[in-house]
Amino acid sequence: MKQNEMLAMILAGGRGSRLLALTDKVAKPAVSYGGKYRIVDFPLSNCANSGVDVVGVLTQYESVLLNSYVAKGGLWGLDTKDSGVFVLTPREKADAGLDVYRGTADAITQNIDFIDTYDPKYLLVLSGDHIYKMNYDKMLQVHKAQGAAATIAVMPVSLEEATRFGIMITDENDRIIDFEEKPAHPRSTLASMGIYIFDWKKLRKILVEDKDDPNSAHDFGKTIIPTLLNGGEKLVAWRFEGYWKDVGTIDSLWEANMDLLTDNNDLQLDDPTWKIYTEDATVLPAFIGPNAEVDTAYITQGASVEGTVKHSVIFTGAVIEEGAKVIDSVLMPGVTVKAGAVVTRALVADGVTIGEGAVVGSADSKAITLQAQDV
Amino acid sequence: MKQNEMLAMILAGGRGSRLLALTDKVAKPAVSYGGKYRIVDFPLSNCANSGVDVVGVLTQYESVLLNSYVAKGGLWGLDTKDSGVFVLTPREKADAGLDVYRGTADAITQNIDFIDTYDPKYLLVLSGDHIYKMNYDKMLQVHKAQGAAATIAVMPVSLEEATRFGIMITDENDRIIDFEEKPAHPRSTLASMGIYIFDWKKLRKILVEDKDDPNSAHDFGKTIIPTLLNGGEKLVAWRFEGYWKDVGTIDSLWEANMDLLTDNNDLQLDDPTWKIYTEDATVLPAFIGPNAEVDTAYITQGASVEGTVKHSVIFTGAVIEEGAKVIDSVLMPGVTVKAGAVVTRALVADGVTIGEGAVVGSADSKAITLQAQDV
Amino acid sequence: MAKAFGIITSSVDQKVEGLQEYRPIGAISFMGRYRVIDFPISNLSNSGIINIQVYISSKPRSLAAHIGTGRHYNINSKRGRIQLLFPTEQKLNAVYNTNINALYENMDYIKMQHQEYVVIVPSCMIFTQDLNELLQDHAASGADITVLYHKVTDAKEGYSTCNEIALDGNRVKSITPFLEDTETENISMETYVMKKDLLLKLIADAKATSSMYTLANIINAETDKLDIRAVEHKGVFAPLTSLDSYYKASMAMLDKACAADLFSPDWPIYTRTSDSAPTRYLAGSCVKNSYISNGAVIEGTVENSIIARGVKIGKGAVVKNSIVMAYDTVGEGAVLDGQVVDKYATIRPGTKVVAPAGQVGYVRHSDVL
Amino acid sequence: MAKAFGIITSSVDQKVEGLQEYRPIGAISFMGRYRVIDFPISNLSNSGIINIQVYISSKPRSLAAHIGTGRHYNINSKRGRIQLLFPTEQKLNAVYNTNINALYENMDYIKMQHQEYVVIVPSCMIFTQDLNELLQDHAASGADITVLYHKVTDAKEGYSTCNEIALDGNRVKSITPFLEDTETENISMETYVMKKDLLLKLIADAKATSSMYTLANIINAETDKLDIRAVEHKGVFAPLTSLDSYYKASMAMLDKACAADLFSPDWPIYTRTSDSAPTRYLAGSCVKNSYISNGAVIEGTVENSIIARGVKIGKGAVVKNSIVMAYDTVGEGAVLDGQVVDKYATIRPGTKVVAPAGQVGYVRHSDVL
Repeated sequence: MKQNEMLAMILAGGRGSRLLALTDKVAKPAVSYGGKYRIVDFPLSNCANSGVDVVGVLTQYESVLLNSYVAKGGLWGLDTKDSGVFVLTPREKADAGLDVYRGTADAITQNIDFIDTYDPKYLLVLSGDHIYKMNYDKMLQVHKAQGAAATIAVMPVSLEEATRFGIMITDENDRIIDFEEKPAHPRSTLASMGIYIFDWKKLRKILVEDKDDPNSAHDFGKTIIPTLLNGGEKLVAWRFEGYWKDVGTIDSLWEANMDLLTDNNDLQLDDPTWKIYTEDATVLPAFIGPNAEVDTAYITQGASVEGTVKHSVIFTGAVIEEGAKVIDSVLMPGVTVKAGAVVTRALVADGVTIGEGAVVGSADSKAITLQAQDV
Repeated sequence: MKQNEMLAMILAGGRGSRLLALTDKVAKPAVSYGGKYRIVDFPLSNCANSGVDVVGVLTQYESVLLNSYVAKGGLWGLDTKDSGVFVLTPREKADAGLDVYRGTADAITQNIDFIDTYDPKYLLVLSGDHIYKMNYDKMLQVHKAQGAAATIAVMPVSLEEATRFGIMITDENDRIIDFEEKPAHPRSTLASMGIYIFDWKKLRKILVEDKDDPNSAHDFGKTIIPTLLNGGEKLVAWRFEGYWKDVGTIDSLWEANMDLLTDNNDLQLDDPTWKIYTEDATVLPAFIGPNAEVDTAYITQGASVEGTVKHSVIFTGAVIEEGAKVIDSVLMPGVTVKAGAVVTRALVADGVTIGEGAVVGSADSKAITLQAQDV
Repeated sequence: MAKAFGIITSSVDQKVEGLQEYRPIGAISFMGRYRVIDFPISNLSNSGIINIQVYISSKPRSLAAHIGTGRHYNINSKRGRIQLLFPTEQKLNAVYNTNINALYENMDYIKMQHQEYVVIVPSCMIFTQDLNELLQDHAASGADITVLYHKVTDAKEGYSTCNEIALDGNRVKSITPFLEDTETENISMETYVMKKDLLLKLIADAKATSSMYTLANIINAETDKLDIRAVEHKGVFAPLTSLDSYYKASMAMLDKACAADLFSPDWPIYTRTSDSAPTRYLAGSCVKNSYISNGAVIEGTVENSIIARGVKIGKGAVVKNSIVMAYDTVGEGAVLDGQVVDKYATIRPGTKVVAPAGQVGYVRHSDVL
Repeated sequence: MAKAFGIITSSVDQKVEGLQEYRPIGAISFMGRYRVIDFPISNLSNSGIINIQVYISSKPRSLAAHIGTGRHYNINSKRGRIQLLFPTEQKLNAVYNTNINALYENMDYIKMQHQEYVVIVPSCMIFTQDLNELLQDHAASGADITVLYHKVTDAKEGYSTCNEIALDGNRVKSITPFLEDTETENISMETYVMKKDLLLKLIADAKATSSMYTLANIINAETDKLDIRAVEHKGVFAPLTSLDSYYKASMAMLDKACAADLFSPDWPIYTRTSDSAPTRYLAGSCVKNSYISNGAVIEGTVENSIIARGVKIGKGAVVKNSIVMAYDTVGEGAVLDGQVVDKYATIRPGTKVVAPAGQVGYVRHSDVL
């Protein structure tokens, strides 16, 4: 068995503007989730657990925090002799100036030299902003068995949801025979999860050809997959079952946190055989005070609860003072809720202080309140 | 004692075009030196040995190899909980587009956000292409004792050499009273080594002011040091004694390698109390064949010598076949010298094969021959 | 980096009943998240002393795995080092199992260290201390040895295996076994600063005097010849000399001021992470005045307790005044009060384990009750 | 990642005279750069088996420090693991010091492993083998146990503490102590693949039968009940059973083909780096047919030898047919021939240490001659 048979590239360049103030200062994959994690911990831990040892993280926007975070490969055990997590940003080259990544495929194209140094047989392309657990090695086994040029992870969705996804139309052997981007009238309910395994030689050739095409979107969904399909290459759909969530909006990020409160939630973050690794904070265990009330909560170490917490997720270092109430809410790292304050159906951003007696959010509001400033 | 009281930033962005073909595909700090090292191992090992635990490496040009190399902070032991080596390239920001570093000072300015996350008291600014051993902690002690705004490491040079350096004019307490860039008639022989310790708060203020000045060179020597001097700040010269070499040209790189052949050379790479760390190759010890002749050589593990080596430095994985001769030369990693070939006064670039009977370089040539292609 | 290397001595006289049968005191869990040895190692690391020898007297597996290369303690693996030193021979009589013997067996490794000074700290006492400050003061004072002590006013209990220091000003007159003769005593923290060469001499002298001599014995014997000074320590100080003292030291942390003293943001206590998920508090759970580690699932009631990672507390269970260690399961309706429950234990549904008032119970490792 | 965890057994019967007094065989230096245990660990790691138990029977310090967290073996510290298991009790009689006893004492840690299969390899034999291929073939064959063997045609020497395997096709009829009765023998490589549950049963059965039983004994006892198959190994195979066999295995590497077989680019052998500088060959030095590690300084003559890191060979010194270990100093004009010189030794100027033809001499650790 060869080390580094498959290399992973995580596309982590998005501005994530639908996450509003949360991504003002951090890139979307660095956004906090689930008490102690960052979103990018999921693809990185999946890689480590799947035996994918070299991971490139493609970033360009406000990525100082993301860059220095993922550079600590040891967090995921990815710091052995021949493994590593490498931050790949746009670079100035001998034959080209500095330019942003023009699309998901262009981000890979601009890093062909990096990939070539490892000479992998397969390339795994991932997105940096999905929450899920997946064994990429199982997907690779199917890719190999099928002899595919590309294998795309797909998830069955409802017919209604299918109109919002890239949809794969397959034959009885899971071979992809057609592909539709956000179809008005879906011919299938298999949605692409944006997770691809490519035969690297074939992909490399197409990327090089696509590079100088002025009309190309340089995008996997829009350009590369159609090119492979039209070229008669074998594309295979690999069905995934389990928890998967694109946390692209404040509401979906809040929901994904709330999902952790259901008994035996699908994500099973406490499964010892498939841990999600993250940076450990140097903090005490959670302190629950003498007069605290905690009912249905997900609370991590370093939090201090002396008030009331109901149906909420409390992140590292969050402080809830005596008399404060937090209901149906998500308190990101370092949030303080002062005495008498009430937070309801809200997502409070990192480090924000909710002052004494302040009221944030409301049980009646349909949308989740994002509180990104002290109040 | 506080962790991360002083942060280091290594300026590693240079194109290094005077190193000709050696820097076609790698940035200058990643160029090989001394059998098993890369140039950037020196400032990084100095940091580790001095207790400077967080190092930013500022790169932008052809830096894929350099980036993935320095990202392995564990090579220098800089991968503990609160330490790390971080690659910092130009980034797209919420309020600004993607732009190259416009000067040495601008490279720091563009990364103020990174530095701020550590909130250091002192900033150590280093160059990525010098070969030397230095205890930055000793320099910091002087900086503190003097209460300086900036301390600059200086080295006494000859009057003739002084015309090629930035020269510091000091008073009897080592306080810098004036500064001249490459003076025709030097008033001092204390040359700046391009190694600075700054009071971070003071430097930060000046960088922010300098940022939008359209007439500024955004350079430490040309802009920042004069600004501090003119502002009446206390600048101190710290005298360094020992081996120091800027390996900016093929000749100086060759010379720096040859320096290792002198008995008890100044650099003392085998001093166990100040090791230079580098990536370890998975190779056997050097093999010296039954008919080999080795006379005055510096040979590292993974090399195989079956021919003749005289007064030369042989890097990892270099192969010298029976009957081949290597004299007064430097063979970079993976070079093969086939039977009957003769290499004299040459520097052979990584991976180059010198074919059977080929002749490279000459004992009579004044300049060193750079052989960067198979012959 | 400091001009000293560190030595963490192993515990030999102290007996934390029950817990100690499974691991050395240094490897015992504290606050559900730390191990006792995290305190001396963090003290050294925070003081810039990153070349450390850890003496292990027995059962090294858990301690070796926990310490690893020391990266989580900020110890640079190239420049710094945590060296684990094991006993080279099994002692056929426990009287030979002294800290001096362990040092003597590894004198070669002590000689090899580059640093001029050595800072010696015990593995079985919980406190924080800037050891570099102690080192600087020692070097400036001209003393031969500096020893750290803590003045206690409740000397009746918990110090039975400690040494007490008699002082003349800040000069040490004697270091002798603790006697319950007065309420106020200066308890030795078994923390010494001296030159490496002096330590080597003391080890040799001790061996020549008696095979049973400890470091404290030989230093006490030298008080008339050497300039030995004492520095007083302020703040939390908890020598773990018995199960009772371990329990009290743990419970004291439920006082916020006490916890804030020991766990200051300026003096981080590092430990190895277990990568556990956050803890789930299910509907119907009731938790008051407790520390809860990650990876637990709580459905019952927890009061005045310390819950370690991976603990499951079933519906209707009641845990009071207890320390529940990693991966324990407390079944539905079970009751624990005044207990220290070792790792991997199972309290079956409905079982009641209640200690008499003022006493502490111990439930064995992997036991099922 | 493979569906197996790995067990590296400790050496107990093998005696590499001299060297072994200071460390277990796994910690002995090989080729001036490696340690013997680098081979079994690299075999496991290259095979995708990254959950590994290393049994250490004595003197754990050097082995524990060399192995560390296993990062240099490409073992992911979060997903994979190298667990060092120490003996829990000192054996008062060497007959109890069997590999079965070591496994028995740690049965809890064997039971805990997630993987279905176990691959057992010895720490005292040098060879390379794709163990995942062996595992796949084992699983496909339906056999209970697969054992690896090497056919030797020079069975007169060097295998005295090995076991030989009697075969019927590829079925194992017996595994018994090696007898010098024929020149061609199938030597057991003490490498087994089986299900974890079967191993647990064998350990229990062995303990019930005799406290002196080894793994080979109990497997031999089961040949009529279990389906035990043998797979032949090709390539370099060197069991380290004596100082002589260690010396010969080392010297064999001066043959390029032999070295190329053991050190293939497709099957890297990993080790811990010492961060030594390259070696300096001074004017007047003469080196032929030798392996020279980094950090050495050579001023004299070296022939047919293996020189480890940090060795100093003075002017006019002559080193022939010798293995010179780390940090040795060979003084001016000294002569070594046919010697294995342990670490930190000093050969004083002018000293001649020459072994009789066909014999090997041993110079002790830190000795001065």
